[in-house]
Amino acid sequence: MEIDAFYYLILSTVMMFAGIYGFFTRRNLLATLISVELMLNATNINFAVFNRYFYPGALEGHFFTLFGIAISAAETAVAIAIMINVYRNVRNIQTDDVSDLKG
Amino acid sequence: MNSNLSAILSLHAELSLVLILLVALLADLFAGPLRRRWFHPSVCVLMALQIGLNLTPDTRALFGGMYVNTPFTSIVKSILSAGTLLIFLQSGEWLGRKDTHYKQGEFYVLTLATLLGMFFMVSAGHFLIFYIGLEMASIPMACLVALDKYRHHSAEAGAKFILSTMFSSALLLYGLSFIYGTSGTLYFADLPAMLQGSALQQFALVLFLAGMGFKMSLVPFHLWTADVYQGAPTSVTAYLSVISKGAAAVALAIVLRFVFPLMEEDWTLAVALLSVASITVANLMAVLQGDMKRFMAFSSISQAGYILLGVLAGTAQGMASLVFYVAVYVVANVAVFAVISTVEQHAGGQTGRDAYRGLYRTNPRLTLVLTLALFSLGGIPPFAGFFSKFFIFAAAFAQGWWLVVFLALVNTIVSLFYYLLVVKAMYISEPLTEDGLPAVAPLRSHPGVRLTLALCTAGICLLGVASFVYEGLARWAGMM
Amino acid sequence: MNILSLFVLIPLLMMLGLWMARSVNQVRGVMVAGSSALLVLAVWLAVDYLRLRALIANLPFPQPEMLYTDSVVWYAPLHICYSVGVDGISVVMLLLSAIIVFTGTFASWKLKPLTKEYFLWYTLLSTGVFGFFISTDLFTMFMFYEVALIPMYLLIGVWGSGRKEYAAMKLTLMLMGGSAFLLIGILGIYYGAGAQTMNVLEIAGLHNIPEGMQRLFFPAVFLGFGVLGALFPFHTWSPDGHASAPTAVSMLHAGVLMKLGGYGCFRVAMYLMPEGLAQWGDFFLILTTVSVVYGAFSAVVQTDLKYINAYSSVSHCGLVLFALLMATRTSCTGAILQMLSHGLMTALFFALIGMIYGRTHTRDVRELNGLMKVMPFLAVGYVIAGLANLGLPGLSGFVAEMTVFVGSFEHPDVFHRACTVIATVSIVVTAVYILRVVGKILYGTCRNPGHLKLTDATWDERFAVICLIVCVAGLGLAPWWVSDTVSFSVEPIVSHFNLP
Amino acid sequence: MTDFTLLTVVVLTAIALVTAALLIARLAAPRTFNPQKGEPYECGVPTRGEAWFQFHAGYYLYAILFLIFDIETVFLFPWAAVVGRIGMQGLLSIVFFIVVLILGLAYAWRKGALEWK
Amino acid sequence: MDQAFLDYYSLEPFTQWIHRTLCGVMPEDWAVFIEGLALGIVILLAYAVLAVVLIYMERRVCGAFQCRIGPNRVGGKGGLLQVPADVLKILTKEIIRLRKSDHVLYELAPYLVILASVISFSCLPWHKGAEILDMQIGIFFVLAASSIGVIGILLAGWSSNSKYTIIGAVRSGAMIISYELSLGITVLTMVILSGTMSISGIVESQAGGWNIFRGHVLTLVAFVIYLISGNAEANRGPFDLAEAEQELTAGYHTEYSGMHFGFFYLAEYLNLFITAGIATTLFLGGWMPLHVAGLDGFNAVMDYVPGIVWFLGKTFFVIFLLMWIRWTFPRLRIDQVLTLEWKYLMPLSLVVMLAMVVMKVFGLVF
Repeated sequence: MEIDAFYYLILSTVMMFAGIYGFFTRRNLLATLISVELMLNATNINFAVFNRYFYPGALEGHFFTLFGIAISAAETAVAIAIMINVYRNVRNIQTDDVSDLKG
Repeated sequence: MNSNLSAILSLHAELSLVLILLVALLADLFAGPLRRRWFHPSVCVLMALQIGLNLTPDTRALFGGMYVNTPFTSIVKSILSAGTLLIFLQSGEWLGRKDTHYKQGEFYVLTLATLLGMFFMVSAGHFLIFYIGLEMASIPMACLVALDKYRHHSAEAGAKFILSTMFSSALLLYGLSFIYGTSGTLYFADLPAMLQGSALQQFALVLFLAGMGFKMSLVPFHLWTADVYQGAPTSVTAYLSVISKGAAAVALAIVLRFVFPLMEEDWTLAVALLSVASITVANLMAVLQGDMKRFMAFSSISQAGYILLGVLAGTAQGMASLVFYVAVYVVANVAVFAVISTVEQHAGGQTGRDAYRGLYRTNPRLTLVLTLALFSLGGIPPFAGFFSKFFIFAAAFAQGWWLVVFLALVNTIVSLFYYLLVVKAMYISEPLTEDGLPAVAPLRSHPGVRLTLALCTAGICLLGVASFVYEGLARWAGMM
Repeated sequence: MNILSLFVLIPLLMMLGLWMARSVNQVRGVMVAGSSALLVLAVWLAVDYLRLRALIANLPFPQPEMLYTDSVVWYAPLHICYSVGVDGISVVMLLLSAIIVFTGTFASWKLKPLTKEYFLWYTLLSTGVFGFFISTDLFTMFMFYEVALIPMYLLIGVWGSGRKEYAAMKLTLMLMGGSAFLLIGILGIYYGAGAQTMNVLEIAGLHNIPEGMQRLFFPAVFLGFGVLGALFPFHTWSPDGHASAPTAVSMLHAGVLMKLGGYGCFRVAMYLMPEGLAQWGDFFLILTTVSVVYGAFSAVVQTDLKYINAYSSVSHCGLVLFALLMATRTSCTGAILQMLSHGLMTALFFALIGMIYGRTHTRDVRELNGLMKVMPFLAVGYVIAGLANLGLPGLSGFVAEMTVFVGSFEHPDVFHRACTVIATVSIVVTAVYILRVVGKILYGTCRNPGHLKLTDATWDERFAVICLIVCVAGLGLAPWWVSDTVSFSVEPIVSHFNLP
Repeated sequence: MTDFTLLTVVVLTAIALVTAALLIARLAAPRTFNPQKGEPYECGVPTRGEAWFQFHAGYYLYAILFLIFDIETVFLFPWAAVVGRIGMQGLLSIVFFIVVLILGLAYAWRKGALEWK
Repeated sequence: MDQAFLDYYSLEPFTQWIHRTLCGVMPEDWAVFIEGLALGIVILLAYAVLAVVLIYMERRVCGAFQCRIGPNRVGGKGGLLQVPADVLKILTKEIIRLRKSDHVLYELAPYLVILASVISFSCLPWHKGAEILDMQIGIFFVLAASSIGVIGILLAGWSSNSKYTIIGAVRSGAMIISYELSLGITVLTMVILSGTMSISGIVESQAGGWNIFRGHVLTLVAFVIYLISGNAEANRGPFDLAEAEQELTAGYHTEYSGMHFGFFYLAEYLNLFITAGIATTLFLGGWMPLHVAGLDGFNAVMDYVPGIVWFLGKTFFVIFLLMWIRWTFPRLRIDQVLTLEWKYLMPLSLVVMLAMVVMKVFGLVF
C-alpha cells in the first residue's frame, strides 16, 4: 500500500498556498501565526517526501525536516510570547487594532 | 576523537562567542546587584577580546564541508563582531535606565545569539547550517525587538517582525525543498553542478530570493521594516539595520555566487530588479518620513539596495566591495543611531526630526558626528561612504550593469536630499519649541556612547583613506 | 614629498588650526596665514613652472605634458593612485584659486555668526578645488570635485541670505546630479580603457576606448562637468545659488568652482574621448550657444544685482564651454583665458556687491541710486569690474573674449561659424546690462536718505578689491605669459581632436 | 499487513467505537426538551456571561516552556537509539545540547517563570 | 539465553498461517480486509473488557483502601455485574445538546480522546508477535499518539462554553503538557538503555534481565518519575485537579452527559492501563518472563508461562500501584503540580538521563 509522492506534494502545495493566503488575509495575530505554521509544515512534508521517494539512500531531507520542526517551534514560542505582550499592552489581538505603527 | 576535538576547537570564533554568551547568561542569572555596575564594561571588554583573538584568518572546512571558514569569512565575522561591540558600547546609556537595567543580560545574550547565528550563516557550507544560522539570527532578534515589553510599540514591532520573519523563512524553506528535490543534495560544494536552471529550480531560486529579500528588507519585501525599526528600542534598531542586514547580504552573495553559478543569468536579473526597486522606492518613501527611526529604516532599505549591487556583480571584486560597503555602513549607521539614541534619552523619547532642529546650537559635536555619518551614508567624499559606493558601483559596472549603476547613482541624489534634510534641521532650521530653544539641552553623553561615536568617526574618516582594508578584502575575496 | 601636495596639505593644516582656534582673531590669523601661504605657493609654482618649461623647451626628447608629476598607489585593485601633475592650464587655475581664496578671506572678514565653522567649510571647499586642479587621476579628481561641492550646502544654507534653504538644496542636488553622470562616465572610461589605469595621461596615451563606449560616456562626463559649468539647461542652480550665498562663497563659487566644470570638460571628457566629442560636439555646441546668449539676455531683465551677475556668469561660463567645443588651439586657449578672466572679475563683482549689500541691505537695482557719491571706492571698483566684464581693452575680459571669438571663427565649418556669430551677440548685450546697472546705481542722485549716511569700504575690503583689480588689470595688460603657457599646454590635448 | 494498513484499521476501530456507542445511545436514550437543559451548568443558578474569556497568562508561559523542552525530544530520540554505538562523540555533542537546555531551564527558574502567579 | 524456547509461544507463525489460508481462498485485498475487520473486533473487545475489569478493580481497590466493601449487590456477593449494569445504564441516558456550545468541536472531542487511547492501546506488547502496531519508532509514536488526547480534553473544555469546563481543561492542559516532559525524558532514558525505539525491540532487549534491574538505582528513579508523570498524564489523583469535583463539578467534561461522558470515563481507565502497560514495557520487560541469572531451572519454569500472562500480570501490578497512590494521596493545587514537575521531576529526570548516557557509553549497565 504505497502512496505516490505526487499526492504528498499536492498536499504540501495546498498547505503552502493556503498558508500564504491566510497570512495575508487573516486579521488575527494568532490566525496569522497558524497560517505561517501551515507553510512551515508544508515545507517539512516536502523535505521528507523528497528524501523518502527520490533519494532514499541519504537522510539529508529528514534531518532538514527535524530541524525545521524544531526551529518553527522555537519561532512559535517566541511569537506567542510576544503576542501575549501585545495583548497585555493593547488588550486585543486583532491586527486591525495593532496599528499604532502605521504601515 | 582527537581530530574531532581539534576540528571543533578550530571554530574558535564561534566558540569564543558562545563562551561570552554563557558568561553573560550566568552573570545575569547569578551575579546579583554586582551586575549593574560591571556588566556593561565587562561585556564590552570581552567582546573586544573576542575580536582581537579571532583576527587570524584561516581556511578550514569542517563536518564534511557543512561548515567552511575562509579568510574572507573570518574577516566578515570580525567586522560583524566589531559592529556588535559598537552597538554594545552605545547601548550603555539605554541599558542603564531604571526600566531597562534588569534586562541588560537578556540584551547581551540575545544579541550574541543572533551574532552566532550570523557567523554560521556566513560560514555555511550546507543549506541546513545556512538555515539554522539564519533562524538563529532571526528568532532572538524578535525578542530583542520586543525587549521594551511595556512599551507597546516594541511588542507590536516584535510581533510584526517575528511574523514576517517566519513567513520569509517559510518561503525560503519551500524554495530549498525544491532545490533538494531536484538535486538530491544540499551541500554547497555539490549543488552547482546539479542546478542547471530547470523551471522548478528557477521557482526555488525565486522563493529563496524572496526569503532573503525579507531578511534584508528589500523592496517589495520591505513592508515590515519601518514599523519594526520605529518600534524597536533604538540600539536594537541599530543592530537590526547594520549587523543583521550585512550578514544576510554577505551570506546571500556567497550562496548566489557559489551555489547558483550556472543560473547566473536568472539571479542577476532578479537581483538587479530588486536592487533598483529597493533603492528607488525606499528613497522616495524616505523623503516623506518625519520620524528619524522610520527615516533610517527607509534609508537602510535603500542601502540594502546598494549592497545588492555587490551581489549583482557576483565576482571577487563584488564580494570585496560588498563587505567593504557593509563595514563602512556599519560605522556610519551605528553613529547615526548612537546619536538618535542619545537624543531620544535626553529629549523625552522624541525621535522626530523636529527634535533635531537647532541641535547645532546646543550640541555641536554630536551634530558634527551625525553630519559626517549622514554624509558618509550619502556617499560624500572624503568620508568612507564615498569609497564604498564607488567600489560597489565599479564592481557592478565591471560586469556590464551600466544601467543599474546609473539608476543607483541617480538615486544617490535623492538620498542626499533626505540626508541633507536632517543636516538642514540641525544647522539651519529654527527650533519649533515654544521657547525657541532646541529640544535638546546641552548634554554630556554616556562614556560608552562617546567612545562609540569616536570610533565611528574614526572609521568614517579613515576607512576610505586607509586603502589596506579594501585591498585585504579584495585579496581574500579573490582567494575564495 | 611632491610640492603639489602642499596645495592639499596646507588647507588641511588650516582646518586643523581652525578646529583648535579659540577666538575669532585666531581664526582670522590661521586663515590669513594659510591663504597667504597658498598664494605664495601658487605664485612660486607659476614662476617655477615657467622656468622649468623654458629650461626643457629645447631638449631633444619629446616634451612631457605635465611637470611635477608624481604618483602613489592608493587602491591597487582598482588602479587608483594619488597622482599629481600640472601643466600650464592647471598652474593658471591654481593661481586663480589661490587669489580668490586669499581675497575671499578678506571679503568675509567680519562674517558672523559661527565664524570658525564658516571658515572650516570654506577651507574644505578650497581643499577640494586645489586637489581637483592638481590631480591627474580620475578617481582623486572626482573625489576632490565632490569635496568641493558639499560644503556649498552648508555655506549657503547657514550663512546665506534670501531663499537660502531652497537655493542651497537646489544647488547641491543639481551639482550632485551632475556628479552622478560624471561617476558613470569615469567608470566607463576606466573600464573602456581596459581597466588598467585611472591616470588621465596614461588613458589618453592608450587612446583605446571603443568608439561605442565613447559615444555613450562622453555626454555623461561632459554633462556632469557641464552642470557645474552652467551648461544650458542645467544652469538654473547658478542664479539662485549665487544670489543666496554669502559674499566670499559667491566669489569662490563663481570664480573658481564653475571653472572646475570647464576644466573637467576639457581635461577629461574631450581629452580622453575625442571620438565622443566628434559625435556630440555639435549638440553641445548648440546648448552652449544658447547658454551664452540666453544668459546675457536674462541678465538684462534682472533687477537684483547678484542675479544680474549670476546670469552674466552663466553667459561667460557658457562661453568657456563654447570655446572648448570649438576645439581649435586658439579657441581652447581663449577658453582657459576666459576662465581666468571671468574668475577674477566675477569674484571682484561679487565682492563689491556683497560690500554694497552689507551697507544698503538691498540689492535691488531700482532702490539704489547715486552710490558714487556715498561710497566712491566701491563705485569705482564696480565700474572697473563692469568694464572688464564687457570686454574693455586693457582689462582681462577683452583678451579672453577676443581670443575666444577669433579662435572660434578659425573653425572651418559653417555651422561652427554660424554659432560663433550668434554668440558674439552676447558682447553687445553684456554692454547693455553692465552700463545700465552702472548708470542706474552709481550715477545720478542718491534719493534714499538712509543711504547717504553709509560709509565707504574698510581696510580689509579695500585690500580684497585692490588685489583683484590688480589681477584683472595685470591679465589685461600683460596677457602673453599666460596665453603662451596655456596655449603650449593646450596643444597636446587639441592635437587629439583630429580637426580638419 | 503493512504499518499503514494496521494504523488505518486501528483508527477506524476507534472511530467505529465512538460512532457505534453514540448510535446505540441515540436509539436507546430518551429525548426530552427543556430550555434549562441547554444552559451551561453553574450549580443551578442562571448562567452569567460567556465562558470564552481570556484566561490566565501563566498557562501560556507553561505552554511556551513546554514547546521549547518538548522539541528537544525530536533531537534526542534518534540520538538515544544509537548512543550506545556512537560513543564518546555522541555523548559530548549531546551533553552540550543538554547543558544549553538546562541553562534555559535555569534561566526560566531564576527569572521566576516557574512561579505560579 | 534460550531464545528458541521463547519462540514456542510466538504468535507470528499463527498470524502468518491465517494470512496464507485466507489468501488461498480469496484475493489478497479481501483477505486484508477481513483480517482488518477481525483485528478491529479484537481490539474493541479487549478494550471494552479491560475497561470493565479496570472499573470494577478500581471500585474494589478503592473500597479496600477506604475500609468499605465496594460494589456487592448486583451479580452476587462480589458485585460482579455492577459494572456491566452501569454500562447499560449509561447507554440509555439522554445526551443533552447544549445551546451555546461550539457544536463541531464539542462532538469532536470524544473522538480525539478515544482515538488517542485506542492507538496507544494498540501499541502495547501483549505477547511475542502479538504487537498490533509495531513500528521502528514505536515508543515515540506512542508518545505522539497519546498527546492527541490532551487536544480532546482542551476541546471538550473549550467548546462546552461553561466556566467549570474551561478551567478544568486549561488546568489539565497545563498539567499534561508539563508532565509530558519528564515522561518523555524517562522514556528517553530507557530508550538509551535499550538502544532502540521499537517496542518489540525494547522488550527483546530485556531478555537478559528487566530494565529495572539493569540500570542500578537509575532505572528505579526513572521508574518512580515515570509513575508520577504517567499518573498525571492519565489525569488521575492526586493529579485529578482537572476534574476536581469539589471545586469544578466534573472539570472539563461537566457538560457531557450520557454516553458522551462515558467516553471520557472509558478513556481515563484505558489511559491508566496504557500508562501501566508502557511502564511494564519499559521497565518490567513487557511479556518477558522473570529470569534470574544462574538459576536455569527457575528460568525454564518461568518460560513456560505465556507472555500475555506475564504482561497482564505485571501491568495489573502497576495499575494496582497507581490505584494505591490515587486513593492515598490528597489532591495537589495547580501551583504545587507545576512546581513538582518543573522544579523537581524535570531536572531530576534530566540528570538521570545524563547519568544513563554516561553509563551506557562507558558500558556500566548490565
